[in-house]
Amino acid sequence: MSGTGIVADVEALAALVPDGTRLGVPKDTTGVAMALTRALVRRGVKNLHVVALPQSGIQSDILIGAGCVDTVETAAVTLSEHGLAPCFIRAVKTGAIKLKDSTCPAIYAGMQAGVKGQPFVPIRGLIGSDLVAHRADEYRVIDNPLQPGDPLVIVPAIRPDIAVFHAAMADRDGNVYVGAERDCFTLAHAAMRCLVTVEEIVDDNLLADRLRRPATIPSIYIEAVAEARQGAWPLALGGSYGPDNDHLALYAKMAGSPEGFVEYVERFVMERAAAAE
Amino acid sequence: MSGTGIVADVEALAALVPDGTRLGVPKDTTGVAMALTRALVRRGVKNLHVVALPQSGIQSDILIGAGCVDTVETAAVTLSEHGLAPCFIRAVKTGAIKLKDSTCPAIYAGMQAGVKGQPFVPIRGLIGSDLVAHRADEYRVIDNPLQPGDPLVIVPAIRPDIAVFHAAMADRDGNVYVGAERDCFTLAHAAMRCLVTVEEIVDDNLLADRLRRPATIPSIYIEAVAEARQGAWPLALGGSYGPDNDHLALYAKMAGSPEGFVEYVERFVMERAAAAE
Amino acid sequence: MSDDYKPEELLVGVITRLLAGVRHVAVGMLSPIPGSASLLARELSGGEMRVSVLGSRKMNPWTDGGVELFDFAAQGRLDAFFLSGGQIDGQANVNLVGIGDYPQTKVRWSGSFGSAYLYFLVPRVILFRDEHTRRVFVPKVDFISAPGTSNEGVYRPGGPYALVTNLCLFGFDKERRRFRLESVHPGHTVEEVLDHTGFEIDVPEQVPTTEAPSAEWLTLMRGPIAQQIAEPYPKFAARVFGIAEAAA
Amino acid sequence: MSDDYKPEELLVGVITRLLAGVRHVAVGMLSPIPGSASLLARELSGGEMRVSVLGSRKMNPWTDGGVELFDFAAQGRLDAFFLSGGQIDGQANVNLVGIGDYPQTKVRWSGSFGSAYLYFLVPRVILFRDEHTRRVFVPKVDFISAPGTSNEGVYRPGGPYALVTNLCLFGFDKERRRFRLESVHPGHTVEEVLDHTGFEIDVPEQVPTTEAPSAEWLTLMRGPIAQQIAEPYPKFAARVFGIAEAAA
Repeated sequence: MSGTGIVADVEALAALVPDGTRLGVPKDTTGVAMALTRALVRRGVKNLHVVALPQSGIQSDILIGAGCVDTVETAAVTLSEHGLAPCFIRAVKTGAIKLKDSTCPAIYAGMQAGVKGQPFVPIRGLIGSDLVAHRADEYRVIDNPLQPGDPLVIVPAIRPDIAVFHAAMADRDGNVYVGAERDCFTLAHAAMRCLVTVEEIVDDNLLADRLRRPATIPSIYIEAVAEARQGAWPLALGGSYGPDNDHLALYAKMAGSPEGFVEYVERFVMERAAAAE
Repeated sequence: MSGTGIVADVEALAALVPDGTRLGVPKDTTGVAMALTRALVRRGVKNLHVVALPQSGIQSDILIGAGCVDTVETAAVTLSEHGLAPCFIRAVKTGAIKLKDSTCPAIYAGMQAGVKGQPFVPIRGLIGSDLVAHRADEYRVIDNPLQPGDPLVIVPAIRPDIAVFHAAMADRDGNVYVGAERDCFTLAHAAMRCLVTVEEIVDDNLLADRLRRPATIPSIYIEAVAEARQGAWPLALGGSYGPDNDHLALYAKMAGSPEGFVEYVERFVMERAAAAE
Repeated sequence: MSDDYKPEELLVGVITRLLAGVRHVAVGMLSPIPGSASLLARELSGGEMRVSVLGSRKMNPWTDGGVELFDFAAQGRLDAFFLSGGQIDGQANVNLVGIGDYPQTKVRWSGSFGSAYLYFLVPRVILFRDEHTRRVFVPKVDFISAPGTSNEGVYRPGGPYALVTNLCLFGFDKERRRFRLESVHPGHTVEEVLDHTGFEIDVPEQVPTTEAPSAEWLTLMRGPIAQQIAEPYPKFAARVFGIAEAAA
Repeated sequence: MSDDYKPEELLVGVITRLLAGVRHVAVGMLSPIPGSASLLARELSGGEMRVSVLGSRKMNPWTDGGVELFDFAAQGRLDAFFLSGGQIDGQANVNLVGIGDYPQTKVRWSGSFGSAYLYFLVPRVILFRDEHTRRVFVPKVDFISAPGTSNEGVYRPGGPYALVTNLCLFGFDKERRRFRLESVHPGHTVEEVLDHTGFEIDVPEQVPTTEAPSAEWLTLMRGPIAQQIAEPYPKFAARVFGIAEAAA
């Protein structure tokens, strides 16, 4: 890697995501790269293995509905106050996607183990849950070596091939300011590669900014950055803008039927040129 | 716990540290509570088990020299550019303290496991090191349950009884801004109790400050805070002041002999009234 | 006691009583009733109780990412939390995944969220479901997101403490692994509860009527609590407590 | 080649050559010579190589606490690092703890720092010690802070790559678990190396003289590199490269 690239737009970022990528994404409130997600649909990416930290919403639902997804690894897929995720639900019922159902703390712990380069992590809870029964090849119950008679679940480390998220700003060296969204650190550190969209690319070095430095992911983890104004829309970007609840309600309604979803994609994904993103 | 207390001074904080405490402390550059350390010597605390994240300097050396320490758990004790830590070295040679020698990443991993409430953590490296041989009751080599034939060291979780550090500011609710010193998060989260000194207590709520919030430890982890101007002296406080190298050199010289150390304590620890701290 | 209260206000009162003595309670997403109860309990504690409300801007102390709440719970710092379930059975097993054979369930919900962890680690997990039907309260859940009980030897400081529904309040007996009917809400009967519950429960000879919220509590709910809960839940605050959405 | 250089400049040149092709090198505390070499290697890479210098304000990308460097290394992102030792033996075992029976050693040093981890995980660990004596280079270390080699099956992408001293450059043969004399610095001899080394080494028939830094490299060292290294190491930059301390 020879320094972080600042690329032209989300189409250029989307071109860096191969089919079959294990894609790490954040929860709805953390800064979801929605503009990039639409570009991925436009580019027609296939067979994504989406791993959500720790859950996902409209992002996964659109990718699933558009046929981009092979596997979903998550604690939940939900449109939250706008209801269940319609494409996800349909895909589960038809068996169109593989499920790796999990629980938030197991995904966090697994990804933190990935950050640390350790092979697995022992965690409390989970014993007796069907989440463990259905992932018995990964989630093993072992006896605590330090205290025999104390069963524990171990969770394998998670290192996504690529993490994608949206943040407030990056500088020209590729350092990315994420503010209070600490989960972006976990994603960027855990993933093999990291692609980021930002509201704004600034001229000053963020690591030299005493107040912003503690919430800045250094460029050593970032492969490429693209500017994408309102790049989390219709979701929120903490500290910048809230969710577009009218649009999310519209999505929930339209995606409620396969035909409605096709129309949604036509209107809000395909016709949105890169320039508009 | 009924909210964080703002106490009068470092003597009041020192009174909250019982003899025999397993005391978590940060490395020299992270914000060492030196004023509180002097107050602990004045209060005559005994049998401390110091656990350093991941190493320590003049703080541990003074506590050891003053007879406050029973056990040192650390990757190193050093005065860095000012040389070896004289009281530590003497105490090792006379067997006056118990040693739990470790390596930086094992202490970090152990304390992060403590943060997560997990009993242990598997880490890479260490196999064949005498650090493991001499702590065989704690550092065990196990076979990776997910991939037999892959030996791994497991490190028990570390949860200090009390963590102490010095930071730039706290607000009246007891939220503590630590800037770039992320190790303070690990200490505060891992410890059962946390006592903090700060340069300044501010009126505005730090969690409501968009720029400072990401680097603020919420009061739910903080038992008590005291204002202590120049509270890290003679060490540095990142973003506020550098180390007093002349004084550190003086310490290294005086502490080089037991008599010199006694004189140092008299002049720079005992005679420094709480008001002066 | 007041006769003039909404069903939601009764439930807020029930849950508030279950939180007595708690140091820190956390409220998950989409939980305005548990949220209001937690805020009322804090008010009654003189501010000693800590309340964190996921989804709130102001009542959210976390600064270390989404994992922090789970770590906090695993360390034993969190005393109370709320769970719900698409299905809940008589052993307090919770199903948040779906109905039918996994993975291709014929009904699918969002997923298990943090249930499989917090149910083990938080001493007072309060189950809350305001649809008391045999569709929800089943003999055996189709998928165990989080088990209600564990075998001996499993580290489990936490578990089910109570189940609050629109009809009644259950306690949970960990030894017997069964729910016990504690009280039936005003206007409802034991028979109604039995009719709508798909699993066996313990019913004492005398089942009290659930205590209605006092006038004092209602005043607090409709005053400071309504103002506070309106920040994360403006629509709920407007509908139940009648305060203008703009007040948030 | 220039005849007019300081011993430190020779060592900087030697280490710079060892860093060819590295993506990211990290420099520990109190390491001005490895630091200067890393910065020169970056300069020669056209800025492609990343260099992080512990103790530097400006050349320090880390924002996630002291653990970040170790995590970064464990993930395989760090290609080169430097270690030293109070004792180093012929199997490249490193002792940073002390001399005599542990724990009550008769000589005690600071401690093992990150050695027991990074030595396993960083592909090119460059051992650097500018006191080439039998006191340092012993047959067997009294305490293994970090072992030079591991048994088969142990996860170990990293390990000793070279040992640089004030007299010579050693390579390390992982199969044979022995150091091999690569070159002897100008003004020194193979006999001198053997006299001052307490462990057995492989000595080829022809041992070249260590290449002196070129005039071009010396110009870079005394120019941009001196300016950069003066930030964390003002005294070193002043003494070796002759730039004013204030320049930092």
